[in-house]
Amino acid sequence: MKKIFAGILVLFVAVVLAACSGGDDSATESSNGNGGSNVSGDVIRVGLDVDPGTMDPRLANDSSASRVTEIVFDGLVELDENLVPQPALAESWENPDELTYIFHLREDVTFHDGEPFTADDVKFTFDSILDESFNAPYRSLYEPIESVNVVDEYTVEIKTSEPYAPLLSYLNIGIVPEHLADNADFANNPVGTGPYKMTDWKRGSEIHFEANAEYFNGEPATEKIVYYIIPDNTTRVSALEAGDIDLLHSPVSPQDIGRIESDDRFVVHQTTGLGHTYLNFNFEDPTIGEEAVRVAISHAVNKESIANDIYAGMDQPGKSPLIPSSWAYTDAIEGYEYNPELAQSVLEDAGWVDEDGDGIRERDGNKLSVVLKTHTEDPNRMQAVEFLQYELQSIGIDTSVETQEWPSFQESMQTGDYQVALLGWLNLVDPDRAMFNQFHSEGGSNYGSYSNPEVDELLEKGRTTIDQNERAEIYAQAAKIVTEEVAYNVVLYQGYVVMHVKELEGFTVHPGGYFKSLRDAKINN
Amino acid sequence: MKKYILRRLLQLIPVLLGIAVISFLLLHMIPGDPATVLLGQEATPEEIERLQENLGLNDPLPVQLFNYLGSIVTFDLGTSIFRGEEVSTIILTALPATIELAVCSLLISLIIAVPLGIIAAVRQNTFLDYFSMFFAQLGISMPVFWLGVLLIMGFSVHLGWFPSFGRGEPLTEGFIHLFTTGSFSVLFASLKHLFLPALSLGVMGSAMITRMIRSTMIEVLDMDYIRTMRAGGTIEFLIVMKYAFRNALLPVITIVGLQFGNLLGGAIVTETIFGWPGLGSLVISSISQRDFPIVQGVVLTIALLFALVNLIVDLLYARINPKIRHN
Amino acid sequence: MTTQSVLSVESLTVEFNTSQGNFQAVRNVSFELKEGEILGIVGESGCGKSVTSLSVMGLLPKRISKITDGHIYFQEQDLVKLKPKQLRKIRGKDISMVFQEPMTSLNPVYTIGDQIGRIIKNHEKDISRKEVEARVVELLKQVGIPRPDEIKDEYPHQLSGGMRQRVMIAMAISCNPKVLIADEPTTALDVTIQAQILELLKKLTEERKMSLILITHDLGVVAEMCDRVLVMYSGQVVEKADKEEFFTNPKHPYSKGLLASIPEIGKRDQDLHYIKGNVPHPSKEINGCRYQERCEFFFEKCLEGPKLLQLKNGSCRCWLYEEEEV
Amino acid sequence: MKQLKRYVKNKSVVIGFTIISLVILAAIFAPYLTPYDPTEMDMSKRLISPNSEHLLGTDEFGRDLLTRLLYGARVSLFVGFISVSVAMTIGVLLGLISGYYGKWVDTIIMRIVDIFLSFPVILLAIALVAALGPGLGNVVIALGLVYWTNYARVVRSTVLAVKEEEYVQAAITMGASNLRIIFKYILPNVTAPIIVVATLGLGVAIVAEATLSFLGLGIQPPEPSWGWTLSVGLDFIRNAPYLSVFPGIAIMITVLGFNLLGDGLRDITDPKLNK
Amino acid sequence: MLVEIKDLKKHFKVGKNQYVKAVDGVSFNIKEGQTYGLVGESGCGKSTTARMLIRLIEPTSGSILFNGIDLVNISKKELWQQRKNIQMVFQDPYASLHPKMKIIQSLMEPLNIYNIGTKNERERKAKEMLEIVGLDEKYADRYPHEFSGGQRQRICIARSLMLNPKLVILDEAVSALDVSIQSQILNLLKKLQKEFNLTYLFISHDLSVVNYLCDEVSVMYLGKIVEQGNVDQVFEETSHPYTKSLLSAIPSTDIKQKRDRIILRGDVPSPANPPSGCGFRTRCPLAEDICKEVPPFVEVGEGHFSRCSLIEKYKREMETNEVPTNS
Repeated sequence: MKKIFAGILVLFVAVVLAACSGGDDSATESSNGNGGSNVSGDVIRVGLDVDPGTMDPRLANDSSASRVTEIVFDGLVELDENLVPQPALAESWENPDELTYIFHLREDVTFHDGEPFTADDVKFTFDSILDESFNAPYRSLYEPIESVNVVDEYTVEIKTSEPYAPLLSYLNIGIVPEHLADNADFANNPVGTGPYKMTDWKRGSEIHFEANAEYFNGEPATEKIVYYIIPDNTTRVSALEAGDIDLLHSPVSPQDIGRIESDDRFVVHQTTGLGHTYLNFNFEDPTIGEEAVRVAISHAVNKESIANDIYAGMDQPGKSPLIPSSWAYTDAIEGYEYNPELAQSVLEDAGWVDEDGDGIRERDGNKLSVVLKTHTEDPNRMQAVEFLQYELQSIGIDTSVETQEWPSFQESMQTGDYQVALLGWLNLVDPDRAMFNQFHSEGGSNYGSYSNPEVDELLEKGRTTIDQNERAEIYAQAAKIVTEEVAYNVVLYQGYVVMHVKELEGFTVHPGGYFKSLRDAKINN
Repeated sequence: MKKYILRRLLQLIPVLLGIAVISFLLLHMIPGDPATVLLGQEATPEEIERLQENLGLNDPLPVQLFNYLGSIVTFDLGTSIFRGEEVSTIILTALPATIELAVCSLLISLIIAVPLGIIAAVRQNTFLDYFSMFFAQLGISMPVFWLGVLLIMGFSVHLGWFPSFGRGEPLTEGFIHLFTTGSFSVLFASLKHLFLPALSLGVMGSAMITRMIRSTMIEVLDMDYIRTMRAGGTIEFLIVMKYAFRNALLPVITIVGLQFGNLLGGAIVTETIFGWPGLGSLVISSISQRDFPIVQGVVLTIALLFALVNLIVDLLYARINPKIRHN
Repeated sequence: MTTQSVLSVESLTVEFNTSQGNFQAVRNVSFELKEGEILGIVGESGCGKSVTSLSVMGLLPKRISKITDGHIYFQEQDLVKLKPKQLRKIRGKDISMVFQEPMTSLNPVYTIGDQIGRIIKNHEKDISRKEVEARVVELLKQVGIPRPDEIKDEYPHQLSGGMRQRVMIAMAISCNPKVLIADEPTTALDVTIQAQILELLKKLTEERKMSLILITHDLGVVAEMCDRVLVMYSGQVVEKADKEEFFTNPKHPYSKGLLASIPEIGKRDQDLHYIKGNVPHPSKEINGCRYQERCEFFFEKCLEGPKLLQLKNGSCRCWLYEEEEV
Repeated sequence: MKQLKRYVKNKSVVIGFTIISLVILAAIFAPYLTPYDPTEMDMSKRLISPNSEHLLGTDEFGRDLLTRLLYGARVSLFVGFISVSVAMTIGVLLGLISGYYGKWVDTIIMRIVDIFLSFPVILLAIALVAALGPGLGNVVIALGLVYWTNYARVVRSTVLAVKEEEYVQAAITMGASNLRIIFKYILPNVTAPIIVVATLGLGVAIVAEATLSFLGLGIQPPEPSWGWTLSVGLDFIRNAPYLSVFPGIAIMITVLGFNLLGDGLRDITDPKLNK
Repeated sequence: MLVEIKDLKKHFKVGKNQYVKAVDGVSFNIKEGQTYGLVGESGCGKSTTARMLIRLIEPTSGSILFNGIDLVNISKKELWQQRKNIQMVFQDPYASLHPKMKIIQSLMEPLNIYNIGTKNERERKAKEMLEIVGLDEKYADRYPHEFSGGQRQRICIARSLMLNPKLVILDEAVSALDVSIQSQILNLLKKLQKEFNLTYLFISHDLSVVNYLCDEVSVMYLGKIVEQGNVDQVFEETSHPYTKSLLSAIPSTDIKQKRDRIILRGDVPSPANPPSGCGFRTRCPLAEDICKEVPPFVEVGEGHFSRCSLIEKYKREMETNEVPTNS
């Protein structure tokens, strides 16, 4: 027993010592050494923050899942950098009437297993998303679809129950093969038409992809892609600096941006994203239900400081629910300027006065107190909330902070168990997606029970109007109202950051955070 | 012997059931449910409601608990809500990584603790003693995550000696590679990945073991039978390393068993920092997804592992301690 | 009888430094041990008898004690001045020791054979494993252990207290020592076992021509075993005498008191004699005789420390015998 | 007096005691030791490296880090002392009952201890805080509920030994009631190990709070808890390493203090090491 | 009769269907005002017997009548009342005083428990009792560690007398003391017995002390009484070979009297696995085949009993003190 033990000890010490000194040795094996299991050759190593929950595009719900499905699958369309739908699996489409789309599919496409891609796969994909029992997370986006019909092998017709303007923006969802996708295991072994095939998924640590030589847009530039799961933001950037990965994408700690930018080994891209971060006000709450309080709070939010200091300029100060990347964006809505004096006088006018001199305002013997909520996963939001707590306290509002993990926070939001919450929306490819569910009286995500018939009407109209200019006007009007009534106070327009090694070329940054352009990326040695 | 092991395993049943019940109730007390997470922010309340119904989350809690216990006793850990895979499959994939990490941490703990403890005991109340104990204490005084990040900063980012995250091939693969091809490369790479996380955990564990070795060693060196050996003219080195060490080892072995539990717990944080794909990072991500079957499965697995390690420790204890061996 | 002395202790003084302060546990103790003789050192707890024996062995706890004065001569060497390494060569070989607690004096995780064998190997470097084993078996047989072949592979806990004490004795005599020190070897044992062990010690001393220092608090044991008696009280030697002289005509008041205190079977009707008061702790400073507070013959002179007076039949630390000094 | 001398002679105790005293003094006199307010933000002064004005620099909101740490000592010590009190109360009571009454009571309590012991501690704490919600009070309760088993085990085994002591047996023969024996005869004689476990537990609790903060389940801002300061600081480790190094050191030194103190006390009170 | 013990047994369960018969059918009576001695080597069951008498250990079977009250089948409350009358002094004076209580508090405890007198009265009684056992009342406010063994044993004796008990159990009460102190305590015990009309149950392995103090004696071996009678009968008309060898094993300071010692072979058998028939036969110098049968407990003189099958055969030799040895 003792001898074995001693043997193990000796072996272990020897190996550890060897490993310490032998650093250069194995560096020769992979390009720069260390990250994940050894991979060699023509490869791009990418750092992701979480393990994908699934690899089925219909079920994808987290950023990593999207980043996998984006390179394994193709949609009928692709959204370009201006969010305009461009042909992908559908070569072209037409819009014979307000309720019908007809898509003409590419005929040269095969799935990774060699089976041809046909109209049946398209129908299958959308039928399954619409199937309630399938529990697709974004089912509501497709709900207006009445039917998907196969016209011929390479023609599909989609009919909606009413005019539904945003639909095209949502048709970039990956098409799955009918012959495989019913397998229970499909979510772990995705087979698509995209530029890369998934070859190996080490749960919680690595995902390996191999170029799909048969890709209809031509063979991808790089042979292999590896995604490494590195949950910690700081570690992930460190991994880039240590040469363990070649590319990483938001989320990053804003404070890392400057350093990497000034490091000539790396390139940093920043772009506006498709999301915003906002304060959500609960209209059911007696305190927050009072407009003066909401206005005062809004004037106490120093968006400039949050954007520039906490987010290091990665995000921009926000104004309204319409984001800059969208065609519906307008400068006309100014939002609320940072003006604590004004905030105080607004409260003063509403009768909230500090009578007992404790620094907190009262009215009718009730203290003006507010609980600020956010979730714990995003350190910057936690910092923003901490900052807001101080700002609100300074104008005489007794403010405390409550941070919860995402699922608990989500439940608080859905059950209306909050006063003011800081959170965000992503993937706002269409203004409808940014506003309908959020501000319509019947909207599924109208946590704060905001209700204004005029806004309801505008949002319904915006949805059924096809003309983009007309829609832009409608949404501008709606955004103006909700901003004035302070349903939301949009604090930030989210930005995306991509960092990669200088040698990496061909990766383009997309406001949607898409990884599709990995098919054109290559490391030049 | 067999009877003893069997009895111990039987004793484990109520404990595991207790753990199952407590973890079940605790997890269901946590606000937020898997359906909400699974469907995301844009899902409608009706969709969420429907999914909850499908997942059986709307049944009364006692019914859910009963169903859960029912499946547990048939060795069915259920299916992951998020992955759709069998929980047992998921756990079996992550388990080796955690065991590898825990065992190596334990080895590092011992490598640090055994010499320090012995030196401290033999040179009791001298500078060497204080130094050893101070050094050992440093380890346990640092939050593991802090030490982990510092190690990454120092050894990966600045020195570039060790990888900053992730796991290489399993150690077993490394050994197979070594024995089939004679090449150390795979084993090397695996050990390099293992070193920093194992070190940060091992340093934590070493404090307790060091002081245990020190105090049992001091106690043993004061024993009559050591005096007997001295009276027989035995050289001091042999007295310490042979006649005292094995006796001192006995209580240490028990501590090492408990320490293993701490390591499994510490691994939860360490794995998250180092992106180590074991039970720890699995359970953390599963909690944040409210993937209850996985969390419960991991808790049961860790408890079982802990119990088995302690059973092994007890058997080992019996092997070294003739008093028990003969009863 | 012109027997030589094998061991002679001269004015040994041992100082302790513990949490209870500094004190002399043994004060100026001298005695000689003759070849083949059994010397009894008697005294109550705290009198310094064990410290004396540990000093001879060089086993005083280093951290809290040291010999501040005196010599211990063995074969023309002063053990006090020897380096640890030299001392180690004598320990277990020329001088060895049997301790009080047979239950704790053997290492529970090593076999009997291993532990006895270790002592042999300590002193005979080139001995083969086989020889060691044979010697162990032989030794076990000599100390009266049944089935020595099996017992040598057993562990201490498998043996009774008496058997363990036999093993301890086997260890002590394994290298044919000239001097054996037995420190309360039977105190922890039942009376029937005590008789066995004493018998064994006596037999071995005779057979092997060893000298034995028997440390005990039990005057009965001394009477049964010893040739000469040394009485210690509070760190000092108070009386030295041959056995017959001591038991028939004890000199020192303390010796007298001790002897009278023992209840003897058959003498039950009278009140027991007793010594009043308590044994003073060695750290207690006393001017003059350390027994004065308890002594029934106390007189003024006792306030000056009496020296050890040489009398016709032994010596005694008491002014009462000043005139009898030779 | 002799007792005191023994404590003074033990270097661990002296060093540990000194460290802890300094930390406690710092916590008490925090307002007098620094001219700054721990919550006052000034974005124009954010992330200033240590200098003569801000000895340890400023944090991401321009708050003086030293001030944050001084006030943070209050939070950390509060977490430590209260959670240890909670754990101690539960553990000592159950340990006394378990050890004294034995039989099925003991079996049941020890099984419960087994159950708790088999949970990875941090996981249990995470689950409890997640269930109770983050915040100072809940963190303290959760840590108390997690760490009581140590006390129960230690107390139980000490009780088992003390129960057999002759003075306890004597009390039984004198007709003393169970309660009297438990609280008057046994409890005073198990305090030494309890104090040791509690002292070490204080350190453990402080580290655990930091870990919970790191996992986003700690004490809510703007309370300047060390754990929260440290885990936020780690986000800045590359740009402003002092933001995580100093809180880390604060935790380390304090925990070290408790550990040294506890270790020293154990050495002193352990009868086996004090012959 | 103050105490009547009949067929008292204590069997400890050590394994499945395995019992150690620590006390196996012990019967004796104690007369008021007398000292009753229980003698034997370690493990013979004498202490267990005493502890059953005061109900520190629950008897397996048998009856204990104290003043005619059956202590075995008695309600808790009544037992509590009766305990006042029975007090105990333990062997280890260092362990039997609460280390954190002042002497006066320890002494007052029995009065506190039975709520006797006012605080002042209790204090006065405690101080009186200190004087009675030969300690100055100035010691009252000290702690036990400030006293020597003999002084502590005086305190314990004082404490045992606080409730004016009828019976005091002295469990090896002088064994741990030095000879000069032992004699002081023995004298004290005798004095107190007269003064307070106490009855003692005196447990000891030391025959000479028993001989000195006791009126009646039982000698125990392996859980059974092997010889019983008054002290003269047992020590002078010894009838059991075990008692005989015990007596002969005591080293005597009387160097003139030459004795033939009987040295018993071997060790006391384990009580878990006692020999069949006569428990002593494995060591008995006289053992014959008949000893494999259970020996009767025969009356060899008036109130003098012996458990030996050979009693008739050797009666004559025994009486003449000539024990044949078959070595």
